[in-house]
Amino acid sequence: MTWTELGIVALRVILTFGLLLVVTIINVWAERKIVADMQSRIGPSRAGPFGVLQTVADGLKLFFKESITPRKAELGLYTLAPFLAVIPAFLIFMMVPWGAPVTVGDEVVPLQGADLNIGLLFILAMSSMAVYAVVLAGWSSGSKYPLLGGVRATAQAISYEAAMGLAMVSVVVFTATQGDGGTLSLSEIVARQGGNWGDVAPIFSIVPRWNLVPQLVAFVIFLVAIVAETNRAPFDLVEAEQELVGGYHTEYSGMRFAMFFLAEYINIFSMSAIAATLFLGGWNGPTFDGALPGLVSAALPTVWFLLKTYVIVFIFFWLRATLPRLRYDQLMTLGWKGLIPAALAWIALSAVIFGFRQFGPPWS
Amino acid sequence: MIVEPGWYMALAAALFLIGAMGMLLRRNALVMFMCIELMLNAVNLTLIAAGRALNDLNGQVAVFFILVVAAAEVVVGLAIIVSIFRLRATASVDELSELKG
Amino acid sequence: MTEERTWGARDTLDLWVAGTEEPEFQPTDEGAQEIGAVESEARLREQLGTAIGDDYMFDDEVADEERSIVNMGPQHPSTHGVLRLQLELEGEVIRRTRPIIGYLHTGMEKTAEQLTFSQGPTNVTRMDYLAPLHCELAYSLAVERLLGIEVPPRAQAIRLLTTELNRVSSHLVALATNGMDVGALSMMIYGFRERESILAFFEKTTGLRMNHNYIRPGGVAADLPPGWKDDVAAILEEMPRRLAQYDDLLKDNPIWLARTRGVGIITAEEAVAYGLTGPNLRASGVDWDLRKAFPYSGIDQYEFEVPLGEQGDVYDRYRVKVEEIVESLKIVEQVMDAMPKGDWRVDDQKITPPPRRRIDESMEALIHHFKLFTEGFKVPPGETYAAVESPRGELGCYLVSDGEARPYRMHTRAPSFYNLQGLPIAMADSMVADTIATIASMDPVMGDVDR
Amino acid sequence: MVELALFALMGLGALAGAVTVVMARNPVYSAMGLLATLLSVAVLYVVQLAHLVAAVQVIVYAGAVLTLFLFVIMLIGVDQVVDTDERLRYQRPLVGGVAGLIILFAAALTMLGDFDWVPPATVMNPDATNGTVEAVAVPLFTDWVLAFEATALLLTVAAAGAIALAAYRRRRV
Amino acid sequence: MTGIDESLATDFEDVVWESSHGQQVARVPREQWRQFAEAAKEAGYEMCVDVTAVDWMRQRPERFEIVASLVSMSRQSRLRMITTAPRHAPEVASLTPLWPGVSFGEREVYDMFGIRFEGHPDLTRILMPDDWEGHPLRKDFGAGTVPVQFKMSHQVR
Amino acid sequence: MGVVSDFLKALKVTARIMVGTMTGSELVTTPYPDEKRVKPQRFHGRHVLNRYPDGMEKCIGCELCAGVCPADCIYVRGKENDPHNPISPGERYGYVYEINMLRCIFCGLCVEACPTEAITMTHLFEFSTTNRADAVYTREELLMDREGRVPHMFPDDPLVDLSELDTADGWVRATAPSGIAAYEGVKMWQGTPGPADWSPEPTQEEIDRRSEDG
Repeated sequence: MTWTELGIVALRVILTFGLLLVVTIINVWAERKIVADMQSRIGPSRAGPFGVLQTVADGLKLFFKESITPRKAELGLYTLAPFLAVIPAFLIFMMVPWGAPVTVGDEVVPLQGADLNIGLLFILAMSSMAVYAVVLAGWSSGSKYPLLGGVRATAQAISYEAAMGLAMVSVVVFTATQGDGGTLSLSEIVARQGGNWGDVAPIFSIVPRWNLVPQLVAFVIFLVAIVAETNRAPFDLVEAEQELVGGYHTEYSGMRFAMFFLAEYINIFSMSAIAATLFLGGWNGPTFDGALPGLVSAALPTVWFLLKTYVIVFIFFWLRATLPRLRYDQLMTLGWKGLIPAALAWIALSAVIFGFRQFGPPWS
Repeated sequence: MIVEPGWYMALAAALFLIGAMGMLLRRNALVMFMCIELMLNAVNLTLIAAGRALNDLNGQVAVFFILVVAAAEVVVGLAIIVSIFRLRATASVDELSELKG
Repeated sequence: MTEERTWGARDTLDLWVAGTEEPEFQPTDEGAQEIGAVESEARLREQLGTAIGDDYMFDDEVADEERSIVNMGPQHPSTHGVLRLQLELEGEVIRRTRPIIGYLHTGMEKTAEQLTFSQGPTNVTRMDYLAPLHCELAYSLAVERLLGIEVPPRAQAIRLLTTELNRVSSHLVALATNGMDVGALSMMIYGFRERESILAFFEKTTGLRMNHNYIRPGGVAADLPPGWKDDVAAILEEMPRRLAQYDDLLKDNPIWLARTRGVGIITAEEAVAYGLTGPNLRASGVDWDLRKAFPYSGIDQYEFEVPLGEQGDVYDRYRVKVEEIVESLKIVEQVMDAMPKGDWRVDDQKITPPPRRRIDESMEALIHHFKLFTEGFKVPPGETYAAVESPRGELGCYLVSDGEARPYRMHTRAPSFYNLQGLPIAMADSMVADTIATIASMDPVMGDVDR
Repeated sequence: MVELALFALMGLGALAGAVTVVMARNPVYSAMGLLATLLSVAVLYVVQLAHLVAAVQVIVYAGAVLTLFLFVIMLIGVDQVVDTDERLRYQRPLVGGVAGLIILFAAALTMLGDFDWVPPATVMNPDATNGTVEAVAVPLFTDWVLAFEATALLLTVAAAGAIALAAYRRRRV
Repeated sequence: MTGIDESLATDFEDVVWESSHGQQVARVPREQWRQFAEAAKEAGYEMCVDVTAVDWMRQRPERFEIVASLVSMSRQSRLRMITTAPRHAPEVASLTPLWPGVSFGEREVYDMFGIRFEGHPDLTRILMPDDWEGHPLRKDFGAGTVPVQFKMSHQVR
Repeated sequence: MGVVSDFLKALKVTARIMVGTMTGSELVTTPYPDEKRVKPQRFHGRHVLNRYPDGMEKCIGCELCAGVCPADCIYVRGKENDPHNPISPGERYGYVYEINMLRCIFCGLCVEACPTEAITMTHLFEFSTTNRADAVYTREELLMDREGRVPHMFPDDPLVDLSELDTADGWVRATAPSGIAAYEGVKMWQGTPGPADWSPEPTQEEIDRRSEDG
């Protein structure tokens, strides 16, 4: 590994990290603004133009506030939990290709934190790590309501991660039919979604070749699962303000609370980015090479990626502003009796269909 | 410097030893369960290391099976612990020595 | 006080206590109330009650090992104020609930004995802070009944107009908080948004958004402001559109239905036995509305329906409130169209202050003015009970006068206070998360409960 | 070099975690120790190119199994229970003695004897194909398909059994 | 007097019937308090909406009056029943066996007046703290005053 | 599919309101300190002591306001006027006049009670102080100056909008029962504090017309 390569790797990681931070700051503001708009309010308007800097102001405030430690807290895990929340959140996004590979000199730099051949599995692994933060925070606070939140989190995370993984599997099954062999690498999955569906029927040539089209059911399952996985309304039982006062982060304040908050919004963005990558074709989109200046064309894939991601992020906000919260048993019922069977059935169905298309009927 | 497979074996042995000691020393059923997981992990590590050294993927396949069986075992075991706890409000195996419901 | 003080450098003057003297020492009734350190068990029992319980854990020794006790409130975000509930849980299921109240007790019944009848509305309006006009109305009706006077038709119409609008605003808060407690954040803001238009009208009419001191013995404090018809018409026009939005948002929403249907059921028999009134009673299917049964302020002149629920669950209570908003708006529309002309206070010099200009002209008027505002008007001895249908149920005022200018005893039959007894029944054997939905749907106002 | 550093670091982490599992008085800390061990071992798998197994280790073991442990610990509230009383009085010294003997034996075997733990392979597969999903999947679904189906059945039965156990409520006398 | 009340009037001869500003009031002897309530419930007063009390100090021979408001939904009528309790150890029969909903009302009366209700399942303080001494709505319980702060009041007389 | 359409119905509500808010038609809140809402005429704000158009104080120190106050928050002491240099037209004037704003419940009874309309309520409502002493308003803070402006306790407070006082109105109209023929068209109240003319009390016909016009 030469120094150049090392530099490129470092640059990729730093770029991804920076993008995530900027986007998260905007996300917090955007949620407040969008939810405010949905509620006939103005929302943040005083820090910076349109209140864009509200997140920064809040972050600074939280940074300078005292971090209160409850007397009954288990100090070690209590301190550790916020970090456990943030680290997996960052690592998940490292897997997401957020732009077309850029050629600098003779080096091809993929705009992605890391391109693992088990990318999807890594995402699943990290999102299953994220639950520890919630559980440990709830347990170590030494108080009843956070503990209830923590207990709820364990069950919720296990159930909905299964659904999320199964929805991913059907995408992988489908992707395997789109190229040479199966793959778990996100960059490869994105690459296979370029072009359009013109080869199925000429009339479909205007429809981009996104996995969304053949995998609509998986997309819906995945969407529901990621909303639950990020503990967002209507699945925010873990921090249900009305029941559990704030759930696992009730006893947290100051910077530690800010880290939980940050992790939640990073997770929203990463999960939306993964959904956009798996189903909406990632950074694929017209770049108008030649028609536009080279730099603009090079930046356009990132713009497409962000646009697609924000559509899904908006759905997160929209749901939060609209829907009531599910009850714990209803959440479990939906997960185990609704989503997981549906996902399994869909995998079976799509596996059979694509098997037919790929290998022909078994009797031939 | 390449790490010899023996080093992995030694590490696995140490893990297994610790797990076995914990199994014998602790009385909390949950912790004993975790010690079993430790020992299984030690075995897994030897399998992977041996498979790597012998260039045989079957080692990884075996680990895969062990993982699944361990998961099944944990599911049943924890269910048993929960139902015992409901009756006796203790997780100490000493208290559960009688086979009375 | 002659020297001029500059604004920038003001001295800090000594604060002094004035206007009130040390309360006179009142010997208690034959020492019956004092309690010493060494007292017999019987005396302690008399003083403290039959069950001398620890305030924090009333029943530490729970019979069942699997039960645990969770203390919810008084500082819980969704117990609607300072309500405290002791929940006896079996896993996630509530087996027993004990509401513990009194955290907002301000002794308003005692205060009422210190205030004159004309000052009284300032006191009672602070009880049910979501429906202050109903409290004022009940008090005023009781005083008027003791006085034996009838208020002018315009005053009656104004009272109905404002109280029915108040019912709408109160129900809107109930819907909003019910929505929020189940997690529908926007419902919270929507409900308060529509309430705001009504409060703006109240502010225009009474000068205050709540705690109005507007309905008084003998009429109302002031005529409706110029342009009131436009405001009321605007409210009447806007509300149906907004109610349709609520219906779209919640009525058929599967999550909302799952959270509210079959949750917190109170049957009709239980509701009657436990003295529940208002929407909580009607949600159980009992057709009982004081506006129909014992009409007050001429409400029997107007057409309206009494909406009923079916099984008395959270959903029914929510629906009944929505329907009642519609019915109240119907009444408001009729009152607005048929608003009679004339005086808005009873033309009785002994009760109503004289016209302002007359103070300068007539010595008699000046004396009346002074007497009314210093010692108030005297009410003949007697006792009476006047009840109105507040947004939460039967709001009664039991008033005893001994012929002085202050009530001898004023008791308020607070609907929330009695409705709260339905909470343990509604919550028995339900999930923890349903607690919130149930409390919100019972719509207790802690100011009304504790008074 | 990188491999050695990782081995040292992760090996120490695994050992520390394992010791925590055994020594911690609080089961939650035991679980955290187990988590440390699992993650360290997962990294060691990656070092040995067993990517799929590493991922599955994290997803299944750390993500599901250990979460289940935590769930049970919190659910039945044993996190405050400390096992101090000892019925078999000689057990602890005995265990220590035996463990010491084993360590001595192993050390002696390694130091004195010329014992080859694992004979190195003569031909190595290229790294690129070793341990990837396809590479593991092919034997799994061909040579071992029967065992695979059997474990699937086992898992189903275990899940059903667990549900039956949890749902079973003894009628109270 | 409505029809349902007539049967009550004949059964209970000691009950004094009054009309207070057009409202039915039955002054019931303390011994018959429970029986009268039972008869009233039988007669159609399904609901007891309120229980309260009045402290008459020395103005009346029996110091306390206990007031219960009954409502008949079927007949759309109200009945107020009033009984008295003596100065020392005031106690009347509880109405909770008939209407569980008066539990809070009786607890409030107990809390505020110190009147005990025989047969109430949980007669504890409800609004005041458990360790509060005295019963605030009794007339001999002084109304506390909060001193109001002013600046100049000490400079003039 | 009924479930999906039910969800969509709910989502449509929020989406429509979002569009409405962005275009301004549904927006109901205002950025408060920058933009103050117009308060109705009868708004119960902080009190002010008025003067006659010739600069004399209206308060005669009769203590009716203190007597009627249900919260006991007014403290008044009257004093004999110096005959050569009278402060109020009557015999006495309000020598000490203090209102403890922490106690005040803004019921408006003092305004109704005042026989000379000396005390009225304005539209000022920003009272926050950092200590309890500042919440006790004395005669200096209450008494308007000869130009008709009300002194504010914190004139350097950037949030204070003194121009609000121009629209200040009293609650006093409340006590005057119109509709009595003898008082129609008589000027009852001046509408704004300061040396201005009283506007006449509306006639019943005018009130009816206004209420019918809406």
